Amino acid sequence: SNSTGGAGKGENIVNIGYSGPLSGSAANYGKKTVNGLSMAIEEINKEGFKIDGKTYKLNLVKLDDKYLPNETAANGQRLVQEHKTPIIITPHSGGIAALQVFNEQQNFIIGGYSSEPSITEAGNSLTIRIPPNYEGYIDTFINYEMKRYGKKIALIPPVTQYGQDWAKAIAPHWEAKGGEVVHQASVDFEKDTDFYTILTNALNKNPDVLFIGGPSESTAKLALQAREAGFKGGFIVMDQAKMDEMKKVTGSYELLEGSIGTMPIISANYPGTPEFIKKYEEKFNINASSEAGYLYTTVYILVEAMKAAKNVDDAKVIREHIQAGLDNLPEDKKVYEIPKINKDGGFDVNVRVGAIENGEILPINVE
Amino acid sequence: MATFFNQRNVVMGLMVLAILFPFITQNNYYIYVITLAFIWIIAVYGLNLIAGYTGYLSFAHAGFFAIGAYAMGLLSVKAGIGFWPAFLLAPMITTAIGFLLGIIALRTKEHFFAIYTLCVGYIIYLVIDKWDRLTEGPRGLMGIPSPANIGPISFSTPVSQYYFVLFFLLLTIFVMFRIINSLTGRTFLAVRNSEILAQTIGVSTIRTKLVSFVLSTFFAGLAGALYACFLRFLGPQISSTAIMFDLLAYLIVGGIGTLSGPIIGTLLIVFITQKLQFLQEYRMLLFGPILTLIIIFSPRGIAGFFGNWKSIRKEKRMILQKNKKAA
Amino acid sequence: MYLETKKLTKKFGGLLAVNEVDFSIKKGKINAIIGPNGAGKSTFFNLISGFHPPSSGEIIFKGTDITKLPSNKIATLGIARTFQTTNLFEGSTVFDNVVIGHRLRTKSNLFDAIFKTKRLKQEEEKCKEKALEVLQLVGLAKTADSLVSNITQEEKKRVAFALALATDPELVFLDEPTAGVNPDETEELSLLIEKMAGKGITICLIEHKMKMVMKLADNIMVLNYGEKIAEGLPEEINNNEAVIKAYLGGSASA
Amino acid sequence: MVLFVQQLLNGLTVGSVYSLVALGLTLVYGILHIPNFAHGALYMVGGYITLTTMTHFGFHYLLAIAVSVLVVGLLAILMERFVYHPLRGTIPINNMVAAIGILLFLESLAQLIWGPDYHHMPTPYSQVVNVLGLTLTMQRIIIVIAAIAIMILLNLFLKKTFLGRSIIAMSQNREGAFLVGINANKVAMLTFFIAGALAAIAASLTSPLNLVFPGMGHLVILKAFVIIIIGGMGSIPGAIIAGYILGMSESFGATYIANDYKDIIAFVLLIIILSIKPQGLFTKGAY
Amino acid sequence: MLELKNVTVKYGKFAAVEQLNIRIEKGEIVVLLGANGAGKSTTFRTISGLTKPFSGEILFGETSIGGMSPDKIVQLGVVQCAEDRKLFPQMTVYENLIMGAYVHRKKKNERMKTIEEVYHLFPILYDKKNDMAGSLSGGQQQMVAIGRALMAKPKLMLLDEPSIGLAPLIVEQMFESIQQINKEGTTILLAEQNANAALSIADKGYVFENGRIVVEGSSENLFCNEEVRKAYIGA
Ligand SMILES: Nc1ncnc2c1ncn2[C@@H]1O[C@H](COP(=O)(O)OP(=O)(O)OP(=O)(O)O)[C@@H](O)[C@H]1O
Ligand SMILES: Nc1ncnc2c1ncn2[C@@H]1O[C@H](COP(=O)(O)OP(=O)(O)OP(=O)(O)O)[C@@H](O)[C@H]1O
Ligand SMILES: [Mg+2]
Ligand SMILES: [Mg+2]
Repeated sequence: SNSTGGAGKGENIVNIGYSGPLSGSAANYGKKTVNGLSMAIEEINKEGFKIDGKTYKLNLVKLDDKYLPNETAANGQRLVQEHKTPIIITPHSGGIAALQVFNEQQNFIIGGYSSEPSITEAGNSLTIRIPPNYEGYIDTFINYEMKRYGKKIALIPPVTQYGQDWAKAIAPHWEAKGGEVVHQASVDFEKDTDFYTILTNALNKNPDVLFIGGPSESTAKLALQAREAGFKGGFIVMDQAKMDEMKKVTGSYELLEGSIGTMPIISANYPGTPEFIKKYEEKFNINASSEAGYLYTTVYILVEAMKAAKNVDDAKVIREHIQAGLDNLPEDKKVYEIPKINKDGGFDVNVRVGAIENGEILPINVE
Repeated sequence: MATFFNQRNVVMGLMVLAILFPFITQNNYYIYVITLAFIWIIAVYGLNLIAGYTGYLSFAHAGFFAIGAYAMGLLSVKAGIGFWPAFLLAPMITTAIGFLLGIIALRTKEHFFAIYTLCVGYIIYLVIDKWDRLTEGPRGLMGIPSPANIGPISFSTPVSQYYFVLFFLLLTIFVMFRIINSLTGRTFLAVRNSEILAQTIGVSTIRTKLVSFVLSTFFAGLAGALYACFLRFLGPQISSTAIMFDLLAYLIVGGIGTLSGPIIGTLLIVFITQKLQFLQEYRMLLFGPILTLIIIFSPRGIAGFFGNWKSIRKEKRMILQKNKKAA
Repeated sequence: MYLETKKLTKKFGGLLAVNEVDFSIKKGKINAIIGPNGAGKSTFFNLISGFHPPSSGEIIFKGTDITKLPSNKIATLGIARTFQTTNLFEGSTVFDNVVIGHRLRTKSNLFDAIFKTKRLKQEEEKCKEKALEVLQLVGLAKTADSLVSNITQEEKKRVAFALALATDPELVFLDEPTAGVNPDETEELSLLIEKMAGKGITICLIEHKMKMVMKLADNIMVLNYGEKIAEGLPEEINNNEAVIKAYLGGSASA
Repeated sequence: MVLFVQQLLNGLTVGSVYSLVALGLTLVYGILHIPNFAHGALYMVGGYITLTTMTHFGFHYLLAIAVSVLVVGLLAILMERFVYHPLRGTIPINNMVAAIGILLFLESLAQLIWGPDYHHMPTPYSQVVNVLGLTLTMQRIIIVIAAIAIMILLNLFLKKTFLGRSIIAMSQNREGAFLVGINANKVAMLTFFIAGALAAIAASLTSPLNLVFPGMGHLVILKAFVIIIIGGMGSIPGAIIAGYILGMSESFGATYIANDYKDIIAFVLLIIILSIKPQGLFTKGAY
Repeated sequence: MLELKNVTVKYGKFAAVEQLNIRIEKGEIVVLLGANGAGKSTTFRTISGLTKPFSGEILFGETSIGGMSPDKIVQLGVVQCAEDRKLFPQMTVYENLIMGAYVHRKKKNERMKTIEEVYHLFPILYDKKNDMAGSLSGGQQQMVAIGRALMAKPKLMLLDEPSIGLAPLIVEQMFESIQQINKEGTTILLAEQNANAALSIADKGYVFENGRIVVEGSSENLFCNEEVRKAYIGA
């Protein structure tokens, strides 16, 4: 009863495990990740895929872990023991770390959806990191904003580890290019009721650019209140937030004029994107998000890897064929372009960047 | 029937079951979940001591659990101390902090104490979360060692870890049993029932409360240390109010102020939440009402519910006597 | 002097509940305090038993100053008390209530509890014996297993006595021990009080039942508006104009 | 100086939000001693109802708040009837755990109905007011005024009306309240209705500053509990003042000490207050 | 005015009161005597609706009030001053008294008049009117409890051991006041340990033993009854 994807009896089933926050405060995020997975699996199961003449179908077994690592670990045990999943996808670094304790022993791949570099740096041979590393954005963001608005930046990252790491990475680059970090303070979207206090202090230093980020809607609220308080400069938007989603809160791109961030998936134009967006919005009735896009693609990559490995249950073998999976990925499934998996197990993604100019989102060349 | 189900027999029965459990199932998942539940039970026993037997509801126990866990983690990962010294020191550190805190916190009473400790628990959470140079903050602390070998015995397999934790659980139960049935335990109860009266009959309530509180933080710290070396990863979430609420629910559902309550409550709720996984994102939709209904229909907890049998029988006897007297 | 108060005073806000009272309790005797409602009798007890800190004045017990001691220390010195509104451990049985009364005479601690030392066993035995003994004394041996919440007013009063006695006191303060108890049983409680006195325990009690006070007491103090207005033998008090006017009224019959 | 005054205003706004939530909680926790952790869930439902009434049915903001007040008030009554009423007479911790059950249920229900995502609540009072270098919005001014007005009204209601006093009477001695002719059920339901209504108002006024989402109750509920205790349980001026102390300590702590530690600063301050005054700031009477 | 027919009350399985028959006429003072635990308070609680009768019928005038909710019973004019007072400890004396007039909450003037009467009866309450009821001495609290019951202007007033903890002088005054209240038209049902004083103002009485009535009759008769004298009046 845990399954979605509609695999019938008598078929060869490969279980794909998932443990993530399906309830509680991070449920929104968990839902987006699951959507991407289940959509891909449903598509694949229409035909199934063949290895050595046998037809296989996928079955998603998803369990709730409320964002708690100990629950992820318990779920992991359950998925491996009872469902023999060769891969478990989990969208938070705590859960990934908790699974890494036993994944090599029990032979399953961790599909980690987390930009946190340390999860792959730990040297776990069966962990792959799906989303892109933020390093790819930094120079492009800085050059654009510095040229357009000036040299003073205030950093207001979210309190999450990801936000903190982003801020830590951006500051030296900004200074190396002759800029000045005039203020830094983190915002906690789960606890702060109002952002005026933090903005007052940041704007008191007259920055030209604000670095903001977090969930799109919250980030938008922050930008909106910054404008209320008289801020006229530009925003560097951390890649977690998507400018198209932010627009829903601000009402228009006008208020976000001068923002630079990751290209919203709806404007991204990778080969597989338009098709994905169309199907996604039809199916779930909500806007497509990058989480969903990456995980959708990941399922196809996995299937290709299994095909290349001629194996559906040995995690080690499948892991060895991930690069082949990336190489064989059909063009129309490329919601994102992922040419290679690096030696640590992270996907190297060709990132795209967009900026808002005159109320419109324009693509910016990545340097 | 009623005598068969008395607390002592129930506890004994469960113990035997616990020792045999890995022979009954070979499924690592069950062993994993039960091991984790045992760790919670130890923490719940700590909470039970101060909240159930002494009448002071502490909301800081998830915090103390976290202190024990982080002490274990930091000592072994960052200070490079060996497993056993770290494992010994972790509950000690928790206890020391518990002592310092208890001295001040126990000046407050009832609701004030509850909220005071809520604040303390929250501050512990914030410190773990913000002091990332020490604790690694929200990224979490990785690479905590699992229990070191004792001679030829190694604790690397799930089953051996299960027995490792079970050993400490049994020790906890034993110590609790001894305390509850001693003069010290009676003194705790006296403070719970009426602090004013206890004081007038010469009980040093301040000392009694402090002893109970410090001891309860010891068990929270022990559970935390076990958690750290079992999970081998720590994040600030373990000190959050959500965990505190879980501990509280285990205790209340099982039966606060009873010896078997922590075991029954924890196992029952862990069982229910695992069983409800099929509902995925909507499991709380069912779990919430189940929790509330259990409380409504068994307000003294499951253990209290069975305990009732005994007292009902006793009462019946007394009523008979009374009625006889009346006739 | 056995127990003595010197200019003992308690203020609640602007109210002088007890005002410069000098009183000495006679060892081995039954002392009584009477006075109108709100005269400060209970407050006076509360001061001596360390329940409220006095605003000024001193309390001397057997030569030591106990003015600032907390109530548990005072109990350890051998001073016990009961409350005006009966105050017991409601959820427990009579026996469990009384057992804990002897705790202050025991030394066993956590260590003893965990390792079940000989000392603990001995002391537990001692507490149980003491409980049985005092329950016997107050005539509740048969009621030992009842829950306190299920027994009658009068039985509760007796449990309160037993609890006080279990602390091995040499001086007992009783605040209206027979309020709400019928004449028949009042009589029995008086006997019990005399029995206690007979065992060498010094008694100090507050009562509004004059007949009983007059019969029992060796020495009576009268408080009015926090001040001592008279002290003396029962007959003296009975005939004291001031006392009659402030307190007794026409017929001291109740 | 401008910075100082601006932070004063910011602290005032946040303090008002805290106080608004705390006021509803004061009734059930401070007076009836039911630690209703589900109050945060009522707050959340209040936000959603107002939002849905506005966006789905096109009601005016104020009218939507009125609808929300009714709905959440009724929800609170149901809570009293089906959960707290049967639990009467048991140990208080039971209420707490039952409340956690309700909280989990309502959050999950909200996720089922409205989805897990964030929603933005528009307000007709989003005008920005700039004076002497200070920035304010109408919405913020309304929040501050509402908090103070509701405090005064609630205080008058409890102190000056029979109905209000009967709530307090019930909390102090239930049977005593029966014996003067108070209908216990009605009073309990009324109390919960008011608490629910206050939660709805608080959420509706605050949401335009932030967002509407299933976990929004957590933002403020913990702080609200602390506020009530610091204020001295059941004291309404106490709750307001403690709310402002918390709000101010956050805004000034963030400005003059360290932003990232502002919560710690605020909570440590509260701990210190309780350490010095274990009964809270505004406890009355010796009992 | 009030009639209990075969009323039995149980706590769990234990019958605290069995097959009770009591009849009170308008304008009477009726006293219940009995040892501790005999069932007097239980009877009072049952009349007031705080405890539900197990069987039997309670009539107030024409209305059957057995099992009715307490607030309705108070509205009908049956008001109790309970044994353990049941005050609102953290409300002032004045507020406690005012709450007593809850059923007359619409009539402000009348209320003010009644409160004057109460102050007249217990002058100390006037001095203490702004103090918390919980801070009062035991006897003072008892006065507040009686005063609060009076504030409801009851038709039938139930007084459960009102003299507990009162100084002799006040007890005397109080019995006089009870007579006074009765003269002004309030019927009174009184439970007392102080049988002497109670019988001297009562019209008739019932004697309880172990939850049953063992003797009943006019106060003169009871006063002369040897056994009653011995047990409840003291030799
Ligand atoms: N905690 C307190 N706060 C304020 N006033 C108090 C407090 N305790 C007692 N009082 C006041 O002090 C005075 C003396 O009270 P106390 O209880 O000592 O009287 P009492 O002599 O025992 O009277 P009774 O015979 O009625 O019990 C009373 O006026 C009472 O209101
Ligand atoms: N809540 C209760 N639960 C169980 N038994 C009770 C309860 N209340 C009273 N009883 C029992 O019912 C019997 C009658 O008690 P009740 O209080 O009516 O007596 P009473 O005549 O008023 O005595 P008193 O003079 O002590 O006030 C007693 O045996 C008492 O123990
Ligand atoms: Mg007194
Ligand atoms: Mg009675």
